[in-house]
Amino acid sequence: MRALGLSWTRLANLVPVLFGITLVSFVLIRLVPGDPATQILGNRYTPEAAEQIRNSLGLNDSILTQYGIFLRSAVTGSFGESYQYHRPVGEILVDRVGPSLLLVAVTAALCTLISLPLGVLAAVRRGGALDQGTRIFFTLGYALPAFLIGIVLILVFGLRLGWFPIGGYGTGFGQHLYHLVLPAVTLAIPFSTVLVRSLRASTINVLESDFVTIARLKGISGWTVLARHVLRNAIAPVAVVFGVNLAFLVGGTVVIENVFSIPGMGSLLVGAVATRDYPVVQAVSLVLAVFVLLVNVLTDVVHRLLDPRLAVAVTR
Amino acid sequence: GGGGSSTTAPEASAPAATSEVDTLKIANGVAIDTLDPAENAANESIWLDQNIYARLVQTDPTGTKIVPDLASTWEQSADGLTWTFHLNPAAKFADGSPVTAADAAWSINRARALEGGWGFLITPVTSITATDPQTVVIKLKTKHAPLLADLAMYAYGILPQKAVEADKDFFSKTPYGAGPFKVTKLEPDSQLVLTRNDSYWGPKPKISTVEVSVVTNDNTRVLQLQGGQVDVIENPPGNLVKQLSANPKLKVDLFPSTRVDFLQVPLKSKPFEDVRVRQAVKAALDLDAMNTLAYQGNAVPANTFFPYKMLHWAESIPTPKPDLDKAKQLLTEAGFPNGFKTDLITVSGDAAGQAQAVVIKDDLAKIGIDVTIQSYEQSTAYTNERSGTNGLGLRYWTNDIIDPDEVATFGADIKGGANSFSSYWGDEATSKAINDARSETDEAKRGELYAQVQQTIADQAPFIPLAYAPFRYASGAWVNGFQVSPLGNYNDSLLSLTVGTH
Amino acid sequence: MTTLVDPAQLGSVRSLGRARWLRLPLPKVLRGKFSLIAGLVLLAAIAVLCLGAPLFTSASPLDIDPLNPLAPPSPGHPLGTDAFGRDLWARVLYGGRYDLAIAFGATIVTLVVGTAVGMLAAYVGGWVEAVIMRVVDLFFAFPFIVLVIAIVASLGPSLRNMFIALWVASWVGYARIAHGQTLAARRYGYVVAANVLGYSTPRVLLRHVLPSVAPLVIVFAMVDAVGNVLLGASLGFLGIGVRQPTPEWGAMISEGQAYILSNWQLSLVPGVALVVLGVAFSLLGDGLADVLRAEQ
Amino acid sequence: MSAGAPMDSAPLLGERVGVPDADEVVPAPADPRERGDVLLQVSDLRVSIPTAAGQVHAADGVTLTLRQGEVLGVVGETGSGKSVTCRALLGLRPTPRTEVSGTVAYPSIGVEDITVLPSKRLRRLWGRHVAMIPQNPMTSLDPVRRIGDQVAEALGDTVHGKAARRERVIELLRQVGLPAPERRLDAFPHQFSGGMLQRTLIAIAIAQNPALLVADEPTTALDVLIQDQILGLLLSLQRDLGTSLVLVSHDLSVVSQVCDRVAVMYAGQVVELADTATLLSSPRHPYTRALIGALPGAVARDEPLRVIPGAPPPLVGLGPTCRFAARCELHEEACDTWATELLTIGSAGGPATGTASHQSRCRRADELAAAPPTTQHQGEQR
Amino acid sequence: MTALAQELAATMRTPLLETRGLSKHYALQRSTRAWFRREPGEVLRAVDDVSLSVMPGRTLGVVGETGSGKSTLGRLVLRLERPSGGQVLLDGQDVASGGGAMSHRLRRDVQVVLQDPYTSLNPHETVGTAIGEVLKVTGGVPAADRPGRVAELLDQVGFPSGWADRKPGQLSGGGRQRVSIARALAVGPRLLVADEPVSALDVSVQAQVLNLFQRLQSELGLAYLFITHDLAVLERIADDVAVLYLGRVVESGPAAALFASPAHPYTQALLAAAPKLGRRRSTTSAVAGELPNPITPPSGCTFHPRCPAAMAVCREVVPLMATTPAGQQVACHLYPGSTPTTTRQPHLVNGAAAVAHPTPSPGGTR
Ligand SMILES: Nc1ncnc2c1ncn2[C@@H]1O[C@H](COP(=O)(O)OP(=O)(O)OP(=O)(O)O)[C@@H](O)[C@H]1O
Ligand SMILES: Nc1ncnc2c1ncn2[C@@H]1O[C@H](COP(=O)(O)OP(=O)(O)OP(=O)(O)O)[C@@H](O)[C@H]1O
Ligand SMILES: [Mg+2]
Ligand SMILES: [Mg+2]
Ligand code: NI
Repeated sequence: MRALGLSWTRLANLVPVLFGITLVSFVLIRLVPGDPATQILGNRYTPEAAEQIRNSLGLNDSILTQYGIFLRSAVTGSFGESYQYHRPVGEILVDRVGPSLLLVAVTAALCTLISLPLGVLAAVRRGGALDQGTRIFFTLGYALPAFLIGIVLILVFGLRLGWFPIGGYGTGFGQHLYHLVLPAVTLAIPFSTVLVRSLRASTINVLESDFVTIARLKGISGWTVLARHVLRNAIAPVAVVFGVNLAFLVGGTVVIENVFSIPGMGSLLVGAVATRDYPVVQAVSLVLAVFVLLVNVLTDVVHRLLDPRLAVAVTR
Repeated sequence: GGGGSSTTAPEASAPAATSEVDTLKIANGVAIDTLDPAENAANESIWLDQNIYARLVQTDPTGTKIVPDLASTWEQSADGLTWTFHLNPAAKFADGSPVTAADAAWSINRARALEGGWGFLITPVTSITATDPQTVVIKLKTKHAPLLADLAMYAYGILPQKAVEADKDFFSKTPYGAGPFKVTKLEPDSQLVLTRNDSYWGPKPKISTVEVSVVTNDNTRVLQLQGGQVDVIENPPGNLVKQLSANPKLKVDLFPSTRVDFLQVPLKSKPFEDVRVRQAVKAALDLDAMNTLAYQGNAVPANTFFPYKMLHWAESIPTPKPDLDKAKQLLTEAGFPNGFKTDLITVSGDAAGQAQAVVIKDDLAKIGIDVTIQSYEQSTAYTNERSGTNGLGLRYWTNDIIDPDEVATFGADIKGGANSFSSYWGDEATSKAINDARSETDEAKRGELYAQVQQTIADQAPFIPLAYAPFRYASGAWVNGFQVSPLGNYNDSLLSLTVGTH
Repeated sequence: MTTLVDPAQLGSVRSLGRARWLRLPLPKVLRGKFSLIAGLVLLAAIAVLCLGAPLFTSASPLDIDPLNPLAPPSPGHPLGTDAFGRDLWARVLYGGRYDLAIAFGATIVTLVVGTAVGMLAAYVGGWVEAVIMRVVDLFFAFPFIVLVIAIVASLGPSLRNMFIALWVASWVGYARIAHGQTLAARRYGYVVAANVLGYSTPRVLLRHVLPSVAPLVIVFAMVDAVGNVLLGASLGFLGIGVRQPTPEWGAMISEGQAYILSNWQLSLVPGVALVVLGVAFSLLGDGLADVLRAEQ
Repeated sequence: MSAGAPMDSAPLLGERVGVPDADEVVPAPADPRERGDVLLQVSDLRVSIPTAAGQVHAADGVTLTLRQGEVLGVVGETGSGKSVTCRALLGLRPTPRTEVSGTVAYPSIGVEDITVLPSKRLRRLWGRHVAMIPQNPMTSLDPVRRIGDQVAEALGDTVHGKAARRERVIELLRQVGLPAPERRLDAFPHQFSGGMLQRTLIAIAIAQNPALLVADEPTTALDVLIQDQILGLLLSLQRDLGTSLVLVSHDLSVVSQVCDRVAVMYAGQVVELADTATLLSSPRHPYTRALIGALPGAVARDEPLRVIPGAPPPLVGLGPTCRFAARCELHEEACDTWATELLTIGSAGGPATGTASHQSRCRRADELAAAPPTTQHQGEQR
Repeated sequence: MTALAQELAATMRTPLLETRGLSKHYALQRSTRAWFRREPGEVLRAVDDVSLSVMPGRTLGVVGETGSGKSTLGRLVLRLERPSGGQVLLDGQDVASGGGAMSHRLRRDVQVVLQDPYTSLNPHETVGTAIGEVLKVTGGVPAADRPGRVAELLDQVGFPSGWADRKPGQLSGGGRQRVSIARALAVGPRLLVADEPVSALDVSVQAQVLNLFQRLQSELGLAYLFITHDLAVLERIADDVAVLYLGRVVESGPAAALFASPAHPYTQALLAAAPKLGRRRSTTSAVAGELPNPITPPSGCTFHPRCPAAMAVCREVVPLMATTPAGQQVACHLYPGSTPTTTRQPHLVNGAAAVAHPTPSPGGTR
């Protein structure tokens, strides 16, 4: 724990953030007009039936009471039953967490594969063909809406070439991975633009730093300098960029999950807000928040592992 | 009793060609909400229910009459208040145990007792009891014409009481009933696998497995079909119908439905409380253009608020044609020679509705009414529309039973609970006519009553029916015999359907 | 999506103008500013086309023609018509107005608010800073944009609600940059001196701190503007962009998306427009970064 | 001070310098070194850096000679080109597109001009024959690697075997006065103070016992007590190892304490070069004279310090005439037309030949000998 | 010292500025475990029990190594920082308890000049605007008179007033420092806190600025709290000197006496280590060892681990201020009065033979 530079303080700091997130999402969703009863009743809506449902769901209690009930159930790990799916929310979450998690993981892996060589080489051969090519590709990539990229990828690699499945999630881990290749590429393109840019910038920074000059003056080869001294120093700040942008990556999955019909958390959340499925909204908010926070802690750990200066609080 | 008994057992089907491929893959656009028939709300899930659970009686594939299911015969008492159903002794649940009257009574009572459930349809029922293992008796306090239609509903699917009571997660694991298929895999958000029920007492399906996947994006579904990844998809985008039909490997089927699109009118607000204004709006609308742009001409312009070709649908009522002069004149009479401004509430993401809205905006502009299109997601949209004060709105209705009682009560009976589709329009005569029709067992007399109701709504225009939209399915040419009933069910066709290689 | 950039990295954003083979025979003063010029020219071109739309088309972007939907390009409709028979060229031109409005409107508000909040937090310090920065963390830690998208969907898609979503989503980026820059500026001699001279807090913040906060924030805003337009497009894709029949590009792309298999130009044309706008802002951002860096 | 200026001569990877990779003539090691042999010969070195404002001539006609075992000081104000010049001695240039002309030769190791060597050959010189001690010890070690590894890396292939290398690293660290070196090998740079870091960097520089050490303001970032320690260390190492040392500083006092000879730089040029005592006692360039006079201890407290009016010129577009003219107390009209040259004092008019004892760029250098500084500088006595 | 300053010093017995036992302790973040165990948090004593005074028209020089607390002391005096203990007195009045009027007076009487000439001016304002702004905000000068007054102030610091419309980017380091001084003078202060005002400047420019400081003092009767790490500068400009080590004053007194015969071994080391023009140095150094970690300073006399004259008592007992015969205040056990119990037999621990000597005697006329 301490070796990883984690402290209880760091973890304890997450609690108010989690609390804040649940509170804000709780209040926000209840401020919005619309009514779960409407959704549940559909065609069968009558004012009396709606009132009866609201009563039975506890929606006529004060918002504070409702929040209290939610908190109590969240602590015990039960999130109630979905209005829409008539299933325990926990169960729904279990189904939905996997695809999102895997999608983000595959995307992150892809991003690393794309950004690491591109960013570093673009910086080393600054102004070279690779640098320019990367720039142009990513300037365009950044300005394209992800869903359009997704559709084009499906058309080309799914339908025309038949290399990858056209949407869906498949059965079994291998199939899941196979199904997630195209969506992950779609997400990775805009996300990599950021990583490549910052990796390139940080590599240039490192290349220009004094210690690289000193290392080179030891008479060791350029590749050695790159591998031993440049890489790790260049990656460390990018780990932070990665963490900072993670929430936006998760946001991006909503659209991609839709395009590729992946049963993930993002689409569940949007759907749940639309149907005023409060228990689902609450639970998804909480789980997403925990997820993002954990990954942030993880990027922190990685940053600390990469950068010994952060391992211990330095006071000088 | 009159008309109450139908005697034939299901016809034994000829030993037709077996299916080359024994799996059918269907892609639906909507996730499964639950497979508990009493709680289902999503149509796609309801249509799946029908394959899993048998009911006492069922609707025939044409959607026009009731035929036996678990109950092979039934009779009603002379006063029409006691109904006795005799179960088919061969009926077994998928686990091999027999279907008993106790199971049936318990299942129907369970569904009827559920809050927010379907009990309201059969409020005249006072008790449902199993008098012996093969006999179910239903007692009514008043005569109730739609009773059989109600019992044919998915909600009254018969469940294995012991299994359901023993496992509170019964419906989220691998639920089964006495239908031709049982669930062997359920991932509500992505996949459902139905496997042939070998204990099924009726004719066996030719395919052994149905894989239903959830693919929410319309384009992705079409692409999956084009890529041969699935065999049948629901709701291909309307604009692709022509293109898909041109592909010899694919086909597009349009099945008549009970869907009625209508324009909600806010009667509680200023200009629309005047019937002349409503008539003017109605006269200005070009239903044909709407059909062209929203449904590529595949729908039928609506003449009444009853679903197309439903029992007692008043075919004779003329479909409104645009008459701008009349519309302007009506507006002038009502005191709005220069029109007025109003909102039109639509559901975002509903492509057909958005298209209809664009046409309505255009049509009404011609008589000086300036429409602003507002779109909300469904829950907000309906909440806004329901107050009757927030501008025009686009909504639709689908029937759950083949009897017109449901739509009549919701749409035209101010006392029916739904405020006449939330228009807050009502008149005594119409309410009475609907009530009478419910307990009237003479279908001819009911027909007259319903014709009167439909005419009144057409004249009063508390809302304006726009289109009868069909169910759209696309499938590979290798699929033979996929059929959908007007209520949306395809369970009958799965019994005989075959899948070829492709 | 909207803030896919680490503020801290912006200082090192390099310019496309560095490309040797892209170097134009420009006057010496402009040579290092290729990006800036290219970005400005591109943006100006878009602005002229969109704001002066009536000059470039006589068709109306809204008039439907039920008899002529999905028409191929013709002299009357240079890019053909959409599903309602509306002229695609006219819709792209007029639609750009909304995207420019989003790019500027959404961005300027968050720029001002986010910067003000960030500066205040850093300058006031204490629990005010703690609370504000926790809230900023909150927004960074949680995909609020998802929730906001969903909620805006409920409130009804409209330009106004879209703005709300964008505002909620992207003020934090500015707050973070401004906070960091202000913390740094607080240590600058002239800010310390301003305190010793007894200047009022607003004066110190506006006259002395702001100028050193502004450059990075403005460069970030260029990136953010692209992000905002893209987010707008995504909202459109989810069916909650601006409402029909408004020809906003994102909404057009998502409308056209349904026709991607039959009439791909319906998405492609606004898509290309969006990319061009994005590239213009990217260039502008790069150029500004270069120029501002050179100035320092 | 120009902190963190990129000092990248050859590309890190690949050979993009337009020089063919000359056949590998690996020069014989310089040892045994003969004191007094010419180690380094710099002739008319010009470094010009392209910038937005134009070509910056950071070094402009620098001619120098350094003998084996000699300590040469380079002093000058900020921006006078000290760092650029000194790094050029190692074959480094501030930016890849910097133009370098003139030659930097190491006759004893067979290098005719280090500024045109391909990067592969440069690497063979670095560490083995020439090494650098940087100005800012805090940023000059890789923050993510352990001290021991970084020192070991500098050993090249002089020592083989893990244990032997470790021993050598400890020995080196002990040599530079790092207390308890065996316990510090696993430390990270941030756990070291500035003085300890500078000692480590010195250990890195002397790891392969190079013939030339270039120390670019090695103590500027340090406190006076630590500066004192580091200067003492440098001096003792230089004596023990017989290394030549180029010591750059903006502080004349520091240079005068340590160096045998001093070169005074002004606006990219060496304006005066002499052995230390001569330079301090009879400076032959008005700039040197003014520099000495401006030291805080130069005059009595109640007397104002002698100041040099104005500021150094920017290094862009300067002509051949005297660059100090505008600030010079001896300036006369003739100075504006006379193209300066580094002249040997005494042999009036003749261009300097590197090894001459006292050289100056002033037209009136000889007059200066006659006219002693207006006020005796006081600091010398303290 | 000028006649005017001497007169002022003679007539005014109350110091213009005085600190009494001034301390600033920065609390460092405590780990959660420490917090739970109610362990006291670590404290960094940046400034510890510092008592000093600046007489009107005179210069107090403060010298010390990096991290010795010089800047913190300056910030405390300027009330940019709240002291953890002790008082700052202006004309004998406690600044903290004086309320709004007092802090207003402080802002008028005490101004600042900072080290880094590149950040001490707002790069976006012209020189004229910057100084005009002071005149406008601190009041007193009508708008019409401002340009004239700005020119006057610039003139006073020897800055070409024709350059008033230049921005700091166009100025050299020395020029900027002149403008910083003019800006401080604009409110008419009596004391300037100058934190390393010449450290970043080249000798030639440094000389110009030092001359300016001295001229202004004689012309305006200004007092300086002059912070530097450069003894040569201090020797030139200071009337009195305080030497800081790890936040504490180890020696203080009149500059002449202190430079002539430094009493504290630390001061002696500083003087010995300062490079001197023309003196060839040896390979030995004044003291060994590094500055200790300020969070865990050595016990007793904090200098004892590096002190060539350290004795056993130094490790245990914090020395008190004692007065030397030459008139300095010194906190060192070598001097009677510093050790609370006087009977102890001093014996050496760090191996040096005797009290570190010889003190280099400053030459030249002074
Ligand atoms: N990478 C670079 N790009 C542009 N100009 C540079 C670069 N490096 C140095 N210069 C310029 O070259 C000139 C000489 O710089 P150099 O660093 O050699 O001065 P210096 O004498 O070492 O000064 P200092 O005492 O500040 O270290 C300066 O005018 C500087 O601005
Ligand atoms: N805000 C702060 N929080 C914690 N510690 C601080 C803070 N400011 C200063 N310190 C610490 O206080 C000590 C004194 O710092 P100060 O800046 O006063 O030293 P200084 O003598 O001015 O040094 P320098 O010569 O480097 O300017 C240092 O150890 C420093 O790390
Ligand atoms: Mg330098
Ligand atoms: Mg300081
Ligand atoms: Ni880092």
